[in-house]
Amino acid sequence: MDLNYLRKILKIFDQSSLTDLTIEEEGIKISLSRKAPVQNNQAYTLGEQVVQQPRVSIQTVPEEPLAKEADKSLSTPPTTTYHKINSPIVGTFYRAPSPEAEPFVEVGSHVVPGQTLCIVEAMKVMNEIESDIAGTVVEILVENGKPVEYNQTLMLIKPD
Amino acid sequence: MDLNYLRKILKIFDQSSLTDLTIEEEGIKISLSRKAPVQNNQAYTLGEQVVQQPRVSIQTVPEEPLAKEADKSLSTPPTTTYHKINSPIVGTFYRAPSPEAEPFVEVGSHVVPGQTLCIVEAMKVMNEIESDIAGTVVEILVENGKPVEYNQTLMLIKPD
Amino acid sequence: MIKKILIANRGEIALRIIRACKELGIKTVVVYSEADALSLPVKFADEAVCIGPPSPAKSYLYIPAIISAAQITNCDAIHPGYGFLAENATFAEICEASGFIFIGPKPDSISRMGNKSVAKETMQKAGVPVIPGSNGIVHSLDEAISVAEEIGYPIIIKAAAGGGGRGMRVVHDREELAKSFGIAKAEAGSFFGSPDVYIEKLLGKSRHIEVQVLGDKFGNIIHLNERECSLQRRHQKLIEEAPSPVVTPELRRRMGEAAIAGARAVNYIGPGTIEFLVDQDVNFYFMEMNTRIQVEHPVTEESLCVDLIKEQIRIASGEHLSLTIQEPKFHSIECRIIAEDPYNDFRPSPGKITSLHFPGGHGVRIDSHIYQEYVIPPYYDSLLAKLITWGRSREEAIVKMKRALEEFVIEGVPTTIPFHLKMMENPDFLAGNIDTKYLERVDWQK
Amino acid sequence: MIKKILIANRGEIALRIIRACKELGIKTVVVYSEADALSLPVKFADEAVCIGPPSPAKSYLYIPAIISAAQITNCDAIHPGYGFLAENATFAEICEASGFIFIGPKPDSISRMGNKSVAKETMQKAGVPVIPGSNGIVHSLDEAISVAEEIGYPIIIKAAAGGGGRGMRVVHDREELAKSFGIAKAEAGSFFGSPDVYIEKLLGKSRHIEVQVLGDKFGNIIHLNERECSLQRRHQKLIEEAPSPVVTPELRRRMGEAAIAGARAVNYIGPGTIEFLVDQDVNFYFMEMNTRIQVEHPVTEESLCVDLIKEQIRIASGEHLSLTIQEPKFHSIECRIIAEDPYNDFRPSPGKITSLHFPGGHGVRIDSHIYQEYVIPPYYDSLLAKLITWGRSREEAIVKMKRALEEFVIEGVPTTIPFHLKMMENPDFLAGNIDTKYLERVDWQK
Repeated sequence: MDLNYLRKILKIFDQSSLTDLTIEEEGIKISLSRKAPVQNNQAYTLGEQVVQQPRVSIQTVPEEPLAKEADKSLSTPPTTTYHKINSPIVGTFYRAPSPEAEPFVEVGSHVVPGQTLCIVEAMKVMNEIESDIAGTVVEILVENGKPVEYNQTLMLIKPD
Repeated sequence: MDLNYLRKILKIFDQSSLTDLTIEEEGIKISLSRKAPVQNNQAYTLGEQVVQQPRVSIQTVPEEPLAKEADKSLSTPPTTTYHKINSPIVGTFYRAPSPEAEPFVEVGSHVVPGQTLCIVEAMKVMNEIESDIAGTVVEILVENGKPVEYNQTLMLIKPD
Repeated sequence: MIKKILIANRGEIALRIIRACKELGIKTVVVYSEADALSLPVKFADEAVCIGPPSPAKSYLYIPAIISAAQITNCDAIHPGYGFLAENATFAEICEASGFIFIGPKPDSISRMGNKSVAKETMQKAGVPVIPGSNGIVHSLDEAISVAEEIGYPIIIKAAAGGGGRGMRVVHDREELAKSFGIAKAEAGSFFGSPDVYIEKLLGKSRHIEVQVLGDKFGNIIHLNERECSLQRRHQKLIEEAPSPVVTPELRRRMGEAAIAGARAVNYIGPGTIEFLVDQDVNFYFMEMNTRIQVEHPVTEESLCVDLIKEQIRIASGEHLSLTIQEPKFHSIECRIIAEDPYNDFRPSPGKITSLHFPGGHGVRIDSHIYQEYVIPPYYDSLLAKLITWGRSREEAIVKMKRALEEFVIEGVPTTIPFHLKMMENPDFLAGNIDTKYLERVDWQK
Repeated sequence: MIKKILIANRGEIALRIIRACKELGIKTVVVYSEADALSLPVKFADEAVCIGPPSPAKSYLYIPAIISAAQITNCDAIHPGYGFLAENATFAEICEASGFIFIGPKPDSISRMGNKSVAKETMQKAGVPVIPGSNGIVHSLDEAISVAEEIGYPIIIKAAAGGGGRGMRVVHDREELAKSFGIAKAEAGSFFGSPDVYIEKLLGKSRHIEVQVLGDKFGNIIHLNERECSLQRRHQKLIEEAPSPVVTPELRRRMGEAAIAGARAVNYIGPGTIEFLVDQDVNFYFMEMNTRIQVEHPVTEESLCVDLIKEQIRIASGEHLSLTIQEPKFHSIECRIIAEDPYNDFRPSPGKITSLHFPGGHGVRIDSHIYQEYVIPPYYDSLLAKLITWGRSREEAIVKMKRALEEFVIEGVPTTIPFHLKMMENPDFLAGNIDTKYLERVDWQK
């Protein structure tokens, strides 16, 4: 990856009031996160640690106006609060149990707690990712067969 | 000089509301100066350049409350505005034209513009420092025979 | 040559490996926990993959996540650094089974050196001097007494399954041995799950001197001289140097030959370290072998002007050794700058670095992952920087270290800089009069 | 040995000298203008004396203030660094007359090398090749024509009192010479106060290669090999390396011997540099001698593992040379990181450094006086840092430079880092195909 490019992104992020920013393009994924907007325009502010705001594996998007503001400007849907399904492990994302099979869910599918949503394969182990909520799938964020990181959001579900 | 000591002084200075601080002890002189009080407690703030606030060789202590406040807390006299006599060159400070002679002035002496106040010797040249104001000598800040830096304040004069 | 390496580590060693890879034209992928998302290795690697939460067990020690990360990024090799999984034979095996080159020795070399009594036996068979003691497990008091009389008191009874300074009992005479033997077995049983104990002679004041070895995949093994690591605190090295102030060329040759014999006994590949205890009569005894690159490898690099990590990667790629045995060219010293408060019993002190200035100039090297505003995570070790200097003599390296430490500014957290500054003026250190217990006996602040 | 040195300079070279002094156990006094009150040299020197306002003429060039500062602080020697008063024979004389050791050559050596035509004559007498041309001043057009026919066109008419690339006129044939000669004399008279001109052959594409010499007070003079400095922009060096990629051991020996002969001709003491132009047929010609330490001295240091500033101070203290002539051990490269905008015709850009990260690791050296939050004063030159790398080959030094530049973060002001990064991938640079006009012909951004 072009590091100057990364630096520019970090700079823009730092000068914004965002708390989270994710960019994906051409096989590269950049996720930025911080606790609170910085007060001054320190361009190289790598100081705030994400740990201080641990993201749990499956969580609800917070209701604070700032976070909503940030989400609104960057990702397509949420004007309301969606439930995130995050990957518990780094691996390869599959929407179906086998190449020939039908996907577990599609956008618009209604799901119930315990229902398998997708698979993340790591070291030949197929980890079935189940829903922990009842609702409707509103977005599938990862393409079939693509790599995912730990805690990367895979799907958004609109709770019933 | 013990650099940790210096660091501590810088820190204390940074955390204060002072704009100028001078400490002399055992052959060491430390002068700190800045444009305005810093907002945050950056300990290593060596950033502000004195140049941005050029001190002319002979100047009147500014009337701003902040500067007065600073002066009040550190040097003995000024509750009113005194006129500073600064050294135009680095060298050795002498109060009299020769070791046997009487000092040019004493505290309490009344002086007129053009009157010699002291000598700063540099490279065997005796630079006579003259008053540019009429007034009364209220303090002589340097001991006879001691080294002075460029722009170091030598005397304070209370204008008539 | 290897094309893309996954770095299964963090901190300064991850950055060190990235630098070597860049210079070799190899792509890098660094894995990181959520606590290290804003770290320099993540910033400087070609790719970075988040593998888990801050807890090491769930990230840097979690093998499936690391292997999976290597798979999704199409790496062809995995570098374990030091610590974490570097000396885990199972991990090395899984790497190879999954089709990745493990940049380190063979799993068998790791496991044979990981077990203390197997390691000692292996070395003894290879003709490497070991600390006098029992031949393996001591079963009865009578056997213990006869071993003790043979090697002479004082002795240490050690739990076979113990390690890291735990499970040891010092005995000064026969009477004490009679009292202690049973208790030692009982303790070993309850603490380590096995009542097996063995006996070693207790050495007097002794030094920790280790020999760097390097082997390739064609059976060539050399040594790259010794490192003096006697200045320790609770088994943690604080200052290392190469060469040792007490090792003569003749002793260097003998220790080097012993180290090569030991490495050869386990068909060692890559850089490894054989640690010796050296007593006051300059007898040296095998202590243990570290089957990985070590924190203090830069002092060997600077004393010989070589790059051990690049050499390690070349060897893992199947190249022949490019280095030869040679006397040190320079004297080099490393101070470990750690986020610990030396005035408060070296208490770890994570926090935010509010102000930072690195020293520079001729003969000064910094290996560090910190930056101004960096927040030191509390989950991992607190090494902030390795400050390395070198010169044409030990004296030159020391004065250079002193001036570099004086220039080194870290604010926001206490560090070991004041300790190191004091040591650079300590008459015992200057005279090279240091043993592994020195800091237990002496108050460094005096 | 000298006990206390006054450093009559600022920026990175002042810090460089402080470091050398600390390592030699010598006390330091740095003088500074009001613009440098918050600089690192002021922070790290044992004492600091303010000598004047920001204007160099009233501070760093103001001799009485500097001498007076040395007197009030009881120094016994004065180090001029480079630039400012370093090549001012009068200053060297006043230092000595005032009882201070001037850390540099004798005033006579400085003044003989300072005058261009005297320098050329001196070198020619010493057997050093000089650029073919007239013997001194050319008085008439007839004389000019006969010199030109002898050496061949194109030629340059140079004002004897000119310098630094000014007062020169290129002539391609006899007709042009007839037209230009009178104009050149008139220009010389009006610009430099003297109508004297001399003639030199215009060399084609040529390289700037300089030889480091070093003499002690006992008449011993050695050379420390060459530095390649051809990559320039408007006579400003941007990248230097040692050794030169085009100098063979045989050429090195011949240039070194010529340089020693030249230095011997002026009884040279301390480190100095003889600059040569080397044409495409590898003929070398004396250009000028710099009677001081140079900005680019670190590449010589790292290619030989020596410390020129410490050696300079030892020599000034009356010690014998401790170094010998030897082939380069390593290849070393220096990039000058300057506060100039390479995308805007290298426009100087003072300002505040808002964010800073220095590269580190094996084979990387930084000589710099900047820090995060440092404000670059507009009064002086805009060199921020010298980034130096070295390796076992030129290729290794270059890849190391590339990765170090990638790690180097300076924010707040534009710098030459992007230019250097581009050059490290430039095929001509990689092939060593550079001459002094390269950057005039080629767009570096392509």
